[in-house]
Formats: sequence, structure tokens, C-alpha cells
Amino acid sequence: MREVAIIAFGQTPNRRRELHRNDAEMVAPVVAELLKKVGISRRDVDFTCSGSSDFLAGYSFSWVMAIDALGAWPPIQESHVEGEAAWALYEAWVKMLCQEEIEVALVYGFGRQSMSSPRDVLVLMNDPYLETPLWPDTISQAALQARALLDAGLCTERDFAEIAVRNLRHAQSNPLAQLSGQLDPDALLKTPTIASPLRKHDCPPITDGACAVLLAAGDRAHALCKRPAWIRGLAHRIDVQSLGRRDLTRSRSARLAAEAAGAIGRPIDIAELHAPFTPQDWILQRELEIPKGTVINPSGGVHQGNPMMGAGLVRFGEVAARIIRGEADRGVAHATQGPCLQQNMVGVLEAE
Amino acid sequence: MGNRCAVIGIGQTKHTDKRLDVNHIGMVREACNRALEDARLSWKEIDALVIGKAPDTIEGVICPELYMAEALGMVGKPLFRVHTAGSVGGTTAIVGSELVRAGLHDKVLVVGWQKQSESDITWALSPHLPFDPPLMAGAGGFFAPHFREYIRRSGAPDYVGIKVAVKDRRHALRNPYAHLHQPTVSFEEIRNTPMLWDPLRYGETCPSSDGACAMVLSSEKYAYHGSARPAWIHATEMRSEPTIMPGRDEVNPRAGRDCAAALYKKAGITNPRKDFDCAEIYVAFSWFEPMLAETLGFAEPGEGWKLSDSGATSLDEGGDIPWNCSGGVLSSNPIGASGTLRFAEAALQVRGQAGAHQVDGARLALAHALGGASQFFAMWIVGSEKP
Amino acid sequence: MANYTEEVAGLSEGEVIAVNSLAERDEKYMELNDHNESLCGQHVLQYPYRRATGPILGRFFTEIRDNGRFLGVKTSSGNVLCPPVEVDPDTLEDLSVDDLVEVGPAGCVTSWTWLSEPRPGNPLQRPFAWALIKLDGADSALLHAIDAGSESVMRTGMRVVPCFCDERNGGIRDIACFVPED
Amino acid sequence: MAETRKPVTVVKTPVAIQYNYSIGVGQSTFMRALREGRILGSRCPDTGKVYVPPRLTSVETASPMTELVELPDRGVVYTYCIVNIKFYDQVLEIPYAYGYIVLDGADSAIMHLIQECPVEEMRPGMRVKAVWKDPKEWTESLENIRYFKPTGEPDLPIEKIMNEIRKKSYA
Repeated sequence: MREVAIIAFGQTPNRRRELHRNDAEMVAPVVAELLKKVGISRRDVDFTCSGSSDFLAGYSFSWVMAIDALGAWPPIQESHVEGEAAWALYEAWVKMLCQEEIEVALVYGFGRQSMSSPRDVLVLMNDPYLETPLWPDTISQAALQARALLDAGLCTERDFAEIAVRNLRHAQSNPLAQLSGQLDPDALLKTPTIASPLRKHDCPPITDGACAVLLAAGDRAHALCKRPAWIRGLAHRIDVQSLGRRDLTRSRSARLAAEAAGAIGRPIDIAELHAPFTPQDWILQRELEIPKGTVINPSGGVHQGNPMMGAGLVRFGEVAARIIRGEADRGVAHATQGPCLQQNMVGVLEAE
Repeated sequence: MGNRCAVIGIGQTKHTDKRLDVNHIGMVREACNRALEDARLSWKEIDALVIGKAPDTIEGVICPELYMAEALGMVGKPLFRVHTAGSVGGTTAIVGSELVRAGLHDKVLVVGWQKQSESDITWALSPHLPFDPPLMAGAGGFFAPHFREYIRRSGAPDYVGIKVAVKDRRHALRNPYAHLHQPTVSFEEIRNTPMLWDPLRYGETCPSSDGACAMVLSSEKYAYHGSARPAWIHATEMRSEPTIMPGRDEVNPRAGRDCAAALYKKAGITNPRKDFDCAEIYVAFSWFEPMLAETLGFAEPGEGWKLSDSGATSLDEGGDIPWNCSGGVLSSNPIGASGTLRFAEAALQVRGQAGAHQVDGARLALAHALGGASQFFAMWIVGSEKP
Repeated sequence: MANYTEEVAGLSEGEVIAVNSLAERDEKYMELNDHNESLCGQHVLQYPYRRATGPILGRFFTEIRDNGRFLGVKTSSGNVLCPPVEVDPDTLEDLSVDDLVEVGPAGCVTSWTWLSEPRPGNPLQRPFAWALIKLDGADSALLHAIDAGSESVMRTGMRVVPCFCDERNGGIRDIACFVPED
Repeated sequence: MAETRKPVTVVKTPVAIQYNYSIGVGQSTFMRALREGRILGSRCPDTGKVYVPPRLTSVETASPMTELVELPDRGVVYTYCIVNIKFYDQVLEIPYAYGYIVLDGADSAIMHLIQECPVEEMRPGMRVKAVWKDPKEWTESLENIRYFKPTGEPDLPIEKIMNEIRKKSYA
């Protein structure tokens, strides 16, 4: 199989509200910077793929305007997934596996959650007959999963808080983080719940942002990057959606994806988990069998910034960036979409 | 590079303005069940599913494939969603074929769908945004200025659009799945429909449909598993260009010309009119046929209308290069499925399964899907022979 | 004008913890009047979607509306799923209305959360619990609201009964909520 | 009463999502200038093309666009459409015409109403100028221009104009 690597990653600073730019205007500088970093022009990009959500953007065909920010002339080979941009990465990876002429691919994601109330908007991802008419917000749904973990005696609210503490501690070294700091778990546990047992620190912030990665195949990756982050395995799987049909303490699809990607059973230096809520981080550690000693979410994860529809792709970018910089040799990246870890993608990235 | 891939199963729903008897799951499964039956495979034998539809505002569900995942047999498997505007049904098939060509899966189900009756399509496609004056009044209004420019440039007579509409509606009479069945359709009938977006008459526009179309794509290993011979995928190609580039040629978009050129090169096509036996082209409004005939190399610039006028694209007139024997988008338009339908109808032809709209002895067929402001192109070539 | 008054999902800047100073903006893209904030306008995406239910959900909603009864669907493995599904999870074959069986109306809570500030559109506009409720005779749970008065009442395994709306029009909102069983 | 009701086959599930919708830098620059009765574009440093409304980056080359250009309120009709159908939120009286109008000195067209011109006299290449609302009514909107109307000047060769624009395209 052809070898494909992530050779560069970039994103806008995670921020609560982008005061100036629209979606296309957020994407443009990220892509420009990325190409400059690698020293290629937009014409060297053979395939472009993005992820976004129309309901988050507030209008139909939301990604179309972003194409106008790419310098897509002469016309480009381009595609789009509705949803998390990690799936755009998957589409680009597949294309590179089967088309020799695609040597370099650009993948990006973007979203401005600040324009609406994302915890309510994303309710539209649920069953439109049985669930959406009740508007069960995303935090409440995550709380049902958290409760299942507590009831099963698998973990405690302190475990959740410790995950937040770890993420925000790591975020202190992330210059683009929206949130960071040294938190005291005891103090966190004294704060009120939003949807019990979840508190504010268990949830991600509202973030506006865009992100992008560049992929390159084989020799081209070597030529463009001293230390490419090779994609050794990449797979995604899905579970039934209805929470009342699932064992909420598990994420079978995350495990299946990890197994298919070859992520289980080998040592890794770092793991970036797309876990918007702290209990999901706990579940993923278990399902992906993250070995002890692995640094989890060195970027701060999505608790330092959650640019939705790009936040999963950022996880791949963060792992790759550390490999490219020589800070890690092997890492696992994870992305999710759907309520309570319904659909999961796992990738194994590795230096030479 | 890349393994061979073939279409071994095809299924679609009867397209109609309102499928009130089924929900999303029921309608999508109806198409999938037919494709699986044609492929002589069961749901459980499918390795992965690629699903396409246009904006989620139409049904008011974000990524509905997530809640449908179990009913589509994908629990524990890979389910992939594509959205590239009107071209999405084509892109969906291409992404599915790449999963096979990359060697990741042997049996992939692809399905495009839309249930447009759940909302107002004009609202859903272009909800009115702040600071944006409401001018256009629907997709027909968006494209009408392009048609006027084409007519100005080529000197095409006004009746060519009517002729294309009559031709596709007559083709639709041969296709039991087509939405519009107008047994009495005639030149006069279309000409007498209201001029909605001058130069475009009501009769020259596509309907708004509920519908789905599915295909089973397989590796060489399963290529002869289906109930008919496989349709081999000879080449696929995609191109996109910006929306608001000054001087962009909306009438003959470069993305379309580049896409066709790259596709033809891959498959060794030098004269599309001669090399193909038939074509399924995304003609949502009548004037797209002559315009796309030029873009896709079936006619010289300015001459596309003569091709349509000559009857060359008509099955009923015994044309040498029939376009949209199924009735095309002008007769059925469940947006997310419309591209898949083009790709599937091309495959039906080379499999010899097209029934009353079969082109005798069709061996090589072109399919095309179009999206956005005539800016997204997805195409494939299928043939009865192995590439 | 931009404002910061919208709802915050979880942590927000300036609350609970220190906020990093934001990275410097890349000035070279900012020359086009970027010192002015973007104009904002109120925009509502609104549509009264009307959805065909299909036969199984249609029967499910009809029974709730007309008789205050719940139906589950019996699958090939012998499990009864409520709310009913249309496709057998094991065989992937279509299920039919003939596979529907009565369940409930009482049931027990398998997981829950207390929402102290209800969201727009929720079944209750006072603090309430979301819960997964396994109706008697069913093997899966239904998501709905419980009007429990206080979080202290809530516990996993508690018994609840449905309250139906007086005026029922077909749909999941014909169930007003569930309440603790006395 | 219950037994007379038809079985449920359709459910109504209304959706209403509110956005504080922001239009971005380029559009905002355009709209703020319109409030003062000015029309702004931006020039692409690579092709020299002038975009209306202005943009942060060139559509063709993605280069940052930093030069703002003020444009006159008159131009030429490239192509147009006559609308005879009323849509869901349409407030305009039918029939009405709107066209792609290339302002003098601009390379991209803006879309706007064309009025004070019988439909049968409308044509590509026709010279038009803006008819503005009373300045007291101006807001951040292209609707400050009520419509465009013919100037009565001789037509311009639209094909030549469009070809000149296309020639500037990045090769």
C-alpha cells in the first residue's frame, strides 16, 4: 500500500468569538500559512477536501464560499464531507492510495459556533421523530453517559475533573489555546453542575476556528518534510445512535476503529483524543487501550478549544506536528462525531 | 495504480413529489434493497457504505445518516457521508469506487437520496441571509441569466430549450421510476407553460422529488456476482472552480472542460460523440443540454444547440448519441440522488438492464453530475468491457 | 455589533480559570479594515418540517395518541425494543407492524441527568431530569423528561409513569413527561 | 372521538435556530461604505482584477488584497433574467428583472434590479446607473440602491468587455 503522511498542520487561534472574519476569511490565512511553511504553491495541491456543517454555519452550501478562499484557479480536484473534517482527511487518504497522480492533498475544516448555541443546534443530529422534538441538548446527552459510568462504579466525578485538569495544564504550552491554566480538582468539584453529574469543566468551550493539514505521498512526503508523520493505519466505525440501545459505558465503534487502524497493543508516545466531554476521554482511554505513560492530549485536547467540524482534524494535526518536530515517534489520533461517541475514527501516525 | 472496480447492483425508488408512505430509512432502504437484490448480496455482506445528499436544511436533520446507521446495516462498519452540492450523487459513487480501488473493501454500497417534500426546496437551498437583498427567486432564477448569455453568444433559437424538455420527458415515459410521466407531452404543451424566469419556462425546469438511488460497487473478485454483467468503471474525475471569480465563464465553465479532458485522457476517449454509446448528463434545466454538450466536447463551442436540435440526443428520434434516456434530471430530481442516478443509469445501459430506455448494444457510457453555480463536476465512464 | 451574551457550552473565557493571552493576529491579512468588527445580523433558520413516519413509527405514535399505550417491536433475537425500530438489528431485515407488542406504560430509569436550566424547546420549562427509561417488558430505553421536582428524588432504577398531554396530535410530544411512580 | 381519528402518518417537527450572523471583513467593508453612498471594490495584486464587493483574498490566486478601489454607480449589463414567479419570501412585484451589472472599472458583476426599462428593450451591453434611496434611509445594505436604470448612452460591446476581463485571469 502506498505510504501517505501528514507533512504540516495549521490552525487559527482558538477563540470564543471571531469578531472579524467569516468562514472563508478564516480558512484563507491558515491554508496560505501552511503552503508557505512547506514551501509549495496552491498549484502543487492535487486534491482538496473539507468538512463543515451547514446548520452550524447558518446557511446551505456553507463550504462553497470557502473554496473561493483557496485560489482554486485553474479548477481543482475538490470534495467535501458534511460533518467533522477528520472524515475529509479519510477521503483524501483513500484517494491518495488509489490515484498515483494525487501526491499532495489539502484537508481543512472550519466552523463558527459563536453565531448560535451549538449545544442546541447539534440536537438536530438526533432521531428527528423520537428525540429532536424534545431538544435534548448535547451536554445533557453527555451527562447520561457520565451517569452510566458512575453507576457502573467504573469511575468518579473526580476522575472527570482530573481529565479537565490535565487538559488545561497541557494547554498552557499551546500558544493557540482558548483556555488553559492550573486547576484545582477540589475546587472544580465544588462548582455547580450544568447537567448532573457534568460541570462546566467537563464540557468544551464554544470556539470559532479553522484548521488544515497537508498530506503527501511517498517520495513527495520525504521531499517536502524532513520528518513526515506517516499514516500507518486509519479506520472509522459507527454505533447505533439511540442512547437507550447502547451500553453507554463503552464505545464499541471506537474500539473497532482502533483495532482496524492497528492502534492497539503497541507503545505510543502521545494520543490526542477528540473527547468533547471528560467522561468520553475516560471511555476512549479504555477502548483504545492507551498504554500507561502515554501523554494524552498534549495540546490540551478539545477542552482548550473546540473548533467544531475541525476539532477532530486538529487531533490528527497535533499528533503529526509533534512527530514532525521530533517530539514524538509514534502517536494515536482520534476523531468523533454524533452523540456520545457514536462514530469514531482512529489513526496511527509514526515517524520513519 | 488502483484495483479494478465494477457496478454489480443497481436500485432506485419510484421518484415522486411526496413519498408519504415511507420515512428516510424506508425510502433509502427501498433503493438499497433493490441494489442488493440485483447484486445478489445481503445487507450483512456489505463492507462499507458511502451516502450522499445535498444540504441538511432540506430534511432538517444534521447528518441524518448517523441516526440511520443501524437501519443501513452499518453498526460496527464504516459509514461515510459526502456533500458536494448537486454533484454529490456523483461524488458519492466516486468515493465508493475509490474505497474498492484502494483495496480497502470488496463490496461497497453507495446511495444518494433526498426527501424534498419535507421542506420548501427554495427556502432550504438559499435561506435569506442578513445583508443580502432577496433577488433571485429560486434555482431557475439563478441560472436563467446564464442561459440568456448562452443564447446571445450562440445565436441558438428559443425553441431548442423546449425541444430538449420534450425529448427528456418523452424518454421518461420509457422509465417506470421517473417522476414525471406526461404521456401527452408535446412541443406546444411545454411552450405554453408559464415563462417563470425568462428565458426559462416552467416546462423546462426539473421537478422537486423524493427519491433514492443505490449501487453496489465491487472489486474484481465479486464482479460477476450480480444478476447481470458488471459495468466496469473505466475512469472517474472531479473538478471544482470558484463561485465569484470575475470573468468566470458560467456558460462553459473551465472546471467542466478540464474535468472532461482529464477523464477522457484516462479512458482513451478522443471523440466523445463517437466513442460513447449514450450519456447521462445532469440537465436540470433544458438549456443545460446544449451548454454541456459544448463543455463536455460533444459539440464545438456555439454548436451545442445544433446537436440538440438535430435529434442526435434523442432515443425517440434514433439519435446517434442519446442523452438522458432515463428522462434525466428534467424528469426526476431528488437532488442528492440525481447525480447517483446519472451514474447508475449509465451503468444500467452498459449492463443491458435499461429496459424500454435501453440503447441497443450500449458498451460505453458517460455519466456526469453538476453542482453549485455550474462549478462542481463529477464524472465517470462505465463500460461492458474490463478497462 | 458582536456581543458576548450568548450561551456558553462549558468553560468560557474569564470564568473559572485563567485565559491565555490570544496569539497575535497575523497582521498582514488585516489591512482591509479589519480593525472594524464584522457586521452582524439576526438570522433565523426556521421551518415546520413535516415528516412521513413510515408504518412502524406511525403505529407507535397512533397508539400513544389514541390509547395512551406504548408499543415495542419484537426482534428476531426475542428482544423487545421501545421505541420500536424498523430494521431487525441482527438480521437487518425489515420489521413490520405485526412485530409490535405492548410495553409499559410504567418503567424504570437506566440513566439520568438533572438539568437545572431547561433549554428552549424542552418538554418542561422548570428544572427537570432527562432520563433513559426502560418501559416494563422492553429491553431498550426511551429518552424523555422526568418531572421530579428535585434532583434529590432522582436515582437510577427508580420507577416512573408517563403523563400524556390532554391534547394529542401524534408525535413524541404527546407524552408530556414522566413522573415518579407513587 | 379517539376512534374516528386517522392513524398518524405524518408528524410536524418545527425547527427554529437563531443566529447572530456575521458576514466577515470584506462584506462589512462593502456595506459600511454603502451606508455613506460609496461603492467599494478591491484589487487583486496578481491579476489587477477589481472585485466588488471587496475581499480579503483573491479568488484566483489567494493572495491578500489590500488595495481598496472606489467605483462609480454606473456600469453595463452583462446578462439578466426576468422573474415572473413569486417565491416564499419574495417582496418584489412581478414581473421584475435583475441583471449582472459590471460597474465601470470593476471586473466582477454585482446582481441588482433593473427598472425603468420595458422588458423587451432590455439587452446585454445596456448602460445603466444606480437609483439611490433618500440618503436619510441609507443603512449597511446594497438595498440603498433601489435599482439600476438605463442611462440612455450608447450600448457597450459586452462580449469584448467580458473577454478583456477573462484575459486578465491568472494563466
